[in-house]
Amino acid sequence: MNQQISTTIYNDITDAVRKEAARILGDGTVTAVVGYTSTRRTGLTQPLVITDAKEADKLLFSETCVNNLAVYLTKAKKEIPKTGRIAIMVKGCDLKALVGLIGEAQLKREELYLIGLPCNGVLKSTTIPGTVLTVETIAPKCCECDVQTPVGCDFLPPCKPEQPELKAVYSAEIARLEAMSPRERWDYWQEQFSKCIKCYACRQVCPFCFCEQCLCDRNKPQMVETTPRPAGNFAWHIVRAMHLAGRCAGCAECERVCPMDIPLNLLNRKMAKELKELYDYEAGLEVNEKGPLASFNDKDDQSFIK
Amino acid sequence: MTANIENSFEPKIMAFVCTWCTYAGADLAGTSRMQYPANVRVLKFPCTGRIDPVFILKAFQQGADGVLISGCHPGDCHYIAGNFHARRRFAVFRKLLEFVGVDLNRLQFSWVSAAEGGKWVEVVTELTERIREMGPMTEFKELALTEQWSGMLESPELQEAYKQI
Amino acid sequence: MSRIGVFVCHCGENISRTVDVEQVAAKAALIPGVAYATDYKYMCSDPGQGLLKKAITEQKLSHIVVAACSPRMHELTFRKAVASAGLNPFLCEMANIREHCSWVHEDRTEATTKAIEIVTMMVERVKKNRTLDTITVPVTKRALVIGGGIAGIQAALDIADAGHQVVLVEREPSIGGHMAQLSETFPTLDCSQCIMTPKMVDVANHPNITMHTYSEIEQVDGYIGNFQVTVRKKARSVDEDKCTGCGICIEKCPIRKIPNSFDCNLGMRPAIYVPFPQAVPNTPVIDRENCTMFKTGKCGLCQKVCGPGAVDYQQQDQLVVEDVGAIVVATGFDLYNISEKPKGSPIKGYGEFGHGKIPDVIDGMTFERLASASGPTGGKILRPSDGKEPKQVVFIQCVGSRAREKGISYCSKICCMYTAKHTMLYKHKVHDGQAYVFFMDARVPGKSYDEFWRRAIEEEEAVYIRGMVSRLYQKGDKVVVMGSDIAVGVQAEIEADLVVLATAVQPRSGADRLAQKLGISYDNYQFYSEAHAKLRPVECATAGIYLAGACQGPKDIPDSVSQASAAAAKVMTLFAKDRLEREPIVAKINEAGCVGCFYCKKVCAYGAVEEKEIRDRQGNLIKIIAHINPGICAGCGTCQATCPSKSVELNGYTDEQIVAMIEAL
Amino acid sequence: MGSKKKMVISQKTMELDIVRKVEELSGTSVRRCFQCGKCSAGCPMATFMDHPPNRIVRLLQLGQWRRILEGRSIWYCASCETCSTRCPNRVHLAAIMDALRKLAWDHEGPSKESYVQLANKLFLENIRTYGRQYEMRLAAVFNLKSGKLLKDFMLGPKLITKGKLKMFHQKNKNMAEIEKIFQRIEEMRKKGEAL
Amino acid sequence: MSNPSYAYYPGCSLHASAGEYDLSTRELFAALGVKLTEIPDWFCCGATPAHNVDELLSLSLCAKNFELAEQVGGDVAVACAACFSRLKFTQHTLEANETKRVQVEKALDAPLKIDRTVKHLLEILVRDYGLQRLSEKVSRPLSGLKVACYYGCLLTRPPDVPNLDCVEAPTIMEDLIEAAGGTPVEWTHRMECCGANFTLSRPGVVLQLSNNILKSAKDAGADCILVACPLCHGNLDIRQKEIENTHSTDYGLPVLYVTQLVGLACGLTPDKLGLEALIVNPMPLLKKKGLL
Repeated sequence: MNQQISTTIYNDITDAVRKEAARILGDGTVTAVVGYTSTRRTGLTQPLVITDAKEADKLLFSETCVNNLAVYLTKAKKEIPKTGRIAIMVKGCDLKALVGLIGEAQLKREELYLIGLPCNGVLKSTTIPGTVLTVETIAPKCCECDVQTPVGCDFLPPCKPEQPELKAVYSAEIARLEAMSPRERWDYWQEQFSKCIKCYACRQVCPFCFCEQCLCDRNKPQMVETTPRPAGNFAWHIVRAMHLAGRCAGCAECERVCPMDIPLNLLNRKMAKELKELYDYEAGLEVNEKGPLASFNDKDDQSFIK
Repeated sequence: MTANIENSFEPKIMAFVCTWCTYAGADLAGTSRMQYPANVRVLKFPCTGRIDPVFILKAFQQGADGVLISGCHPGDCHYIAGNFHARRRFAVFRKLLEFVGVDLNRLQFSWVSAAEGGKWVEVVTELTERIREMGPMTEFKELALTEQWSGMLESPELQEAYKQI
Repeated sequence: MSRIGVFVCHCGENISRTVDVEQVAAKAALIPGVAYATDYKYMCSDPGQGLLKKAITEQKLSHIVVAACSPRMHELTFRKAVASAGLNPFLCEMANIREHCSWVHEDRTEATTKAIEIVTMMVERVKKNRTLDTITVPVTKRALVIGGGIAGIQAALDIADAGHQVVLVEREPSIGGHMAQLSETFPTLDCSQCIMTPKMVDVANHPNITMHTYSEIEQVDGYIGNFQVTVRKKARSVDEDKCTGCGICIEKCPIRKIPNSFDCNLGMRPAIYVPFPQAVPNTPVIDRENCTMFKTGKCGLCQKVCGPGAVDYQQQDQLVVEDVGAIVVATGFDLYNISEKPKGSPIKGYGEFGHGKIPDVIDGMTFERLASASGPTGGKILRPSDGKEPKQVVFIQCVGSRAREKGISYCSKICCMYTAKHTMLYKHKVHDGQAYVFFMDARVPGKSYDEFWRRAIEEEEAVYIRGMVSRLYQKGDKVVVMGSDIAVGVQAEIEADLVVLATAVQPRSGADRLAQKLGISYDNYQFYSEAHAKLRPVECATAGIYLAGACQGPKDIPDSVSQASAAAAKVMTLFAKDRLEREPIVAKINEAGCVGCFYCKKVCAYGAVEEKEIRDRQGNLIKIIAHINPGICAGCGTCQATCPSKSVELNGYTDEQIVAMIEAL
Repeated sequence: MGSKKKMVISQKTMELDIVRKVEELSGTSVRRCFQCGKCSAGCPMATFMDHPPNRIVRLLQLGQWRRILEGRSIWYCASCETCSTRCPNRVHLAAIMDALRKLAWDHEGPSKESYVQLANKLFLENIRTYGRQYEMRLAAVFNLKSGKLLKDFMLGPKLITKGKLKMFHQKNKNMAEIEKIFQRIEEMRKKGEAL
Repeated sequence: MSNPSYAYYPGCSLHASAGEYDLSTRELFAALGVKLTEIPDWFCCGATPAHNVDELLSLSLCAKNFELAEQVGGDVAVACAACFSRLKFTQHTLEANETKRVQVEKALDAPLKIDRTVKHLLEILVRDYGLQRLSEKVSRPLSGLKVACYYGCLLTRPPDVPNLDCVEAPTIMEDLIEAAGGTPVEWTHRMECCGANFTLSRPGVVLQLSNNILKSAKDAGADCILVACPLCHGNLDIRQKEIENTHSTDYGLPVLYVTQLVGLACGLTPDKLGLEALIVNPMPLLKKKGLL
């Protein structure tokens, strides 16, 4: 039942990453490396930016490396040197975000040095130290992961990731909701959204929420009510899902950081599913000149239009 | 217009239309003196491409019982491709609304050209009748009324904090 | 705080009949921000506008809402009035309580309530209106005329004579269009070519006219005053500059048995040809489908015999970009093709006429070629099957036209007259012959038209039979016509030698494709739509594009010519100005908000979005953001709807204005 | 021949309610017709009719249905549907003819064509009792009732020898069904649920 | 490839005056290996008389037959042009017209089951079975046999009902004959009405109309007429002698059913095709053409 998932490769990866980081910082290929390091509270990890080859040994990779570091290249740039090429440790899911950002002119590929991380999956939650990676504790996004080995990186440790059979949590949940009556779905989401306290952690952590001023903060006109009332919450989450449609590649950070445990990624996955069905589009696979909602085909489905 | 008693329910319908085709089509319906229910309020846009999904949301929140979005037929867009972009945008947005439990029967899309006064009348009448059948759009109205935040107090920290208030 | 003025129009009785205008005004007065509200019988009338101006000055009004007809009707009128009273025209909005209210609802209370709500919406909107300054753009005083038929030629000549440059684009190898195919023209029976060919020559010789024949419109960019039109010059395989038009290549071409479409396939032409002797330009074209050289790579005779060495098998299509300020569309018509069996619905098409399989059943244009002195028979009426002179000729009107079951419910307008003409031409050429006409009713309005039709009957002894034909079938060398005479109330059968069908007038094939390139609208039959059926019959809704001739609806020659001249006049009016005022309904970027994701650029169909670098004082690049060129922006607003941070605003349709209206519900 | 007395036209004399009924039954609008006469031109039976097909529609447009029923045209319509097929306005004239015949049938109107009516009646009666057509019986009874005892007597015997007219038939198993259908329809008509 | 099987609706005439049509149909399809299962206890479709005076009845009868057809699998195969036209029309009308649907459901006192595809034998032979495969089956090509293909009126009508070929210029019969090695003739009365409706009530009319048809066929130099409808056959064959007498001419044009002629081409023997049942004896012609 509670089957354990092997994390042995993570040690090899850690070694490989440290060597590579030391090399590229040493020979000046890059000016900084964005990666993970261990926290004081043992067993957990946090993001880290190093600019000196000596610090390379601080880097590591483990099942607790949940963060999507892409944000450190966009709005959380501060710690990062303005000039020069930046190296970044990316899991397959994070890479998809980067690909998207490049497509949206937020990053330039040539200014990045991608250190790929073969991955067996990360933890659902890192609140309790020492949690072991099992089919139970693994993050739901990893259950439907199709990029355990990121492709197109500048460096990739030669490790072969392997996963046991995992049940597709999101697909199942989406199917369950789709089977409901509109009113049932409505009630379900009302209950979820009503929890929202508008802390905007989801927005903060999302690599695609890079706007300098979010339309949901505007008051002339006020498109979305800002107070944490159900009406406002509903609007916020709809707008958010719509803005991420065709862009979100499912790093599920929003869901992870949500203090109220609102299944935010569910909305994103649903949108992704629809875009796949409607326009056979999948986010993050390749750098796209235009996303699905910035392009069209005169043969597009219009069965819903009278 | 009042939406108080069920039997005398008169739906409020908002129509977001493009100025070149559908607005002109609606004008034609007027000049041809065709008749249709008085429930629809027309908002003129330069092009369906200008119509932001948020407006639909806004309309529902402002108490619309139905929303109609209508523009030029594919290929006839006065701005070359605005309606093509709109088509995708709304194809996706309606799926989202459906997923969060909005009954799509309240949301109608159509192509009505400047020559199709008759079609405009048909679309509006049909939608009005349908929504009259369905009754008022209660969901958003309920939302607007619910005030208190029903956050759960399960985690010990929160419990603690709450006691101290 | 704004001081809004609301002016409710009765429009005579058009509005006040169903809408209680006094009440609307009264209610409007109560809306916060409204300083003055009144109603008047005709707001658009001179006194009405006077009232408006007076109120603006006396009441110190800051914004105006005129509740009257559709903005598409009078927005301009009122904005002008407002401007003349010293207010920015874009602070004036119209509430459409006629087309969208009084005309479409009967119940007075319902209509009134709705009118009030519409007014409220517009008041809330106008509060958010900002003053805008009209954009002025330069006008390229050069016109494009699409189509080299009589309409196109007339328009081109008029504009050129006014001293402006004209580019004339024609799909066929020669200009002239259908009129060049006609024999004689009603109601005067003067020879078509005699009046047409001189005009064609004038075009060729006119210093201000550039001709692109055998060419098609590839792409249209820009806007009124500043169009960039890409023209595809199809490869003629003959160099127009070198060719002297001696015609030796045509003589020598060994392939001679290709049906000549100009002669409705009655005559034959070689593989290198000019469609007809008086063609302009008189430069041959190689029909690559049928040329041995292109099929097998052997022959090359024409090249050998061509003195100036004009024949060029390697010639490619070339794309020419023309900058013009105005476009006249004159693409003309085609005739309904009864030999086609339309796909889909089994009832369409003319199976009962054998889908045109019977050789001696021809259409009107074919008869014109038979009757034309320069035609394949040298003007003798000889029937296609055996070349005999037909003694009994049956003409059938309304074939395709006025038959919604055939997909065409309109009247083709010219058939009654040209059929009458045909009976005369026939009588003049075959004195002992008899012409019969099956018709429903004669639609012959127009100067000395009815007289013409009567003459066909009374003097030229054509027998008109009121009633339609059910079926045609071959019987020996005759075509049996199963008709009826509804006046007598019995069936009428005629064994004819030749049957001529007055087939319907349809827009030129591909009319829809061209319309989509031009961004103009067309009706269900693909006839191009004018901006206003009565008051703007030659303009398109799209500024800077005008209509001439049958592309807008069935027309005879006089009508086409007059509309062509009208269109030309419109173009000259436009060219009378050096700069053109454009509505400032364009998008602009909020530079603070823009993060340079360039979604706006991705969705802009006009390429109006450019990249702009933002640098700090030291000149270090901070960010690259979007910038919109107001000259190019057409104002569709797709960028704004797409922009994630809403850092684009479309003037006149800002989120504030729209949300204000929604919230007014 | 149809009556030649002049038409006095007024809202009263134009009995449009009946015309609407015809339109409902036939599912086609007579107002679409603009009298091009194509129907009459192609009608194989026109020569037998007093009112040519196009005039039938014209008379309906004027609400003069009695003139039609007085005439014999509708009983000469062969239901070949040539008119409907070629009508430029999709006036389904064949269906209108059906409707008119039904009208006459209900009204037991002054029909010049008792023969056709009789034949039809028998035909349906036949279905009601046997579920299928048995030409022999049909013919025999028809001749009996129409008093044309000798009609087709040439054919009869020949056909029998050729086995074309069977004298006896196995009855349809579920005849009850058919009977019920007839009854239910009569019921509906009584209740006015159907025309 | 295996052939689909069909629910066979012969129609009244095939069980009486047109027995040979029934026989030849069964034999031919057996020979082609196409299974026909007769709909048990089918009713008369009401034919022209019913819709002539009582459309509701006509619709109900046809609807009832659809219901009965449910007991047998496959598309509904119809032999008689009149039945074919009625069944198609019923389907079309009841799908389009709500009120009529309700009325008919009342009359049947059962929900409608009318979604079965209705096909005329011609369609089955030409489309489903296919001309290619058919021509392969031809062992005795109808070489030199000039055939006037007679469609009559009902085969492709009413116009607004999707039917088996172009309303005005069908070619399906000609195609079939060519596949069987015969030569279709161009003639003028392919689609004129024979007056079937009046066989009983006004033979005078029938004699006139049918005479035109026979004459036109003769003028076109046809050896025989091909029909796909028992009613047409009734008039052209059974009444031919009578027509000749009244118009004092002599046509002697054998009138054969589609299935008979095709059957012949496929090598079936006259007795299996009920040729002897024809009034105008085809044997001399067939012998002359070496088809026996």
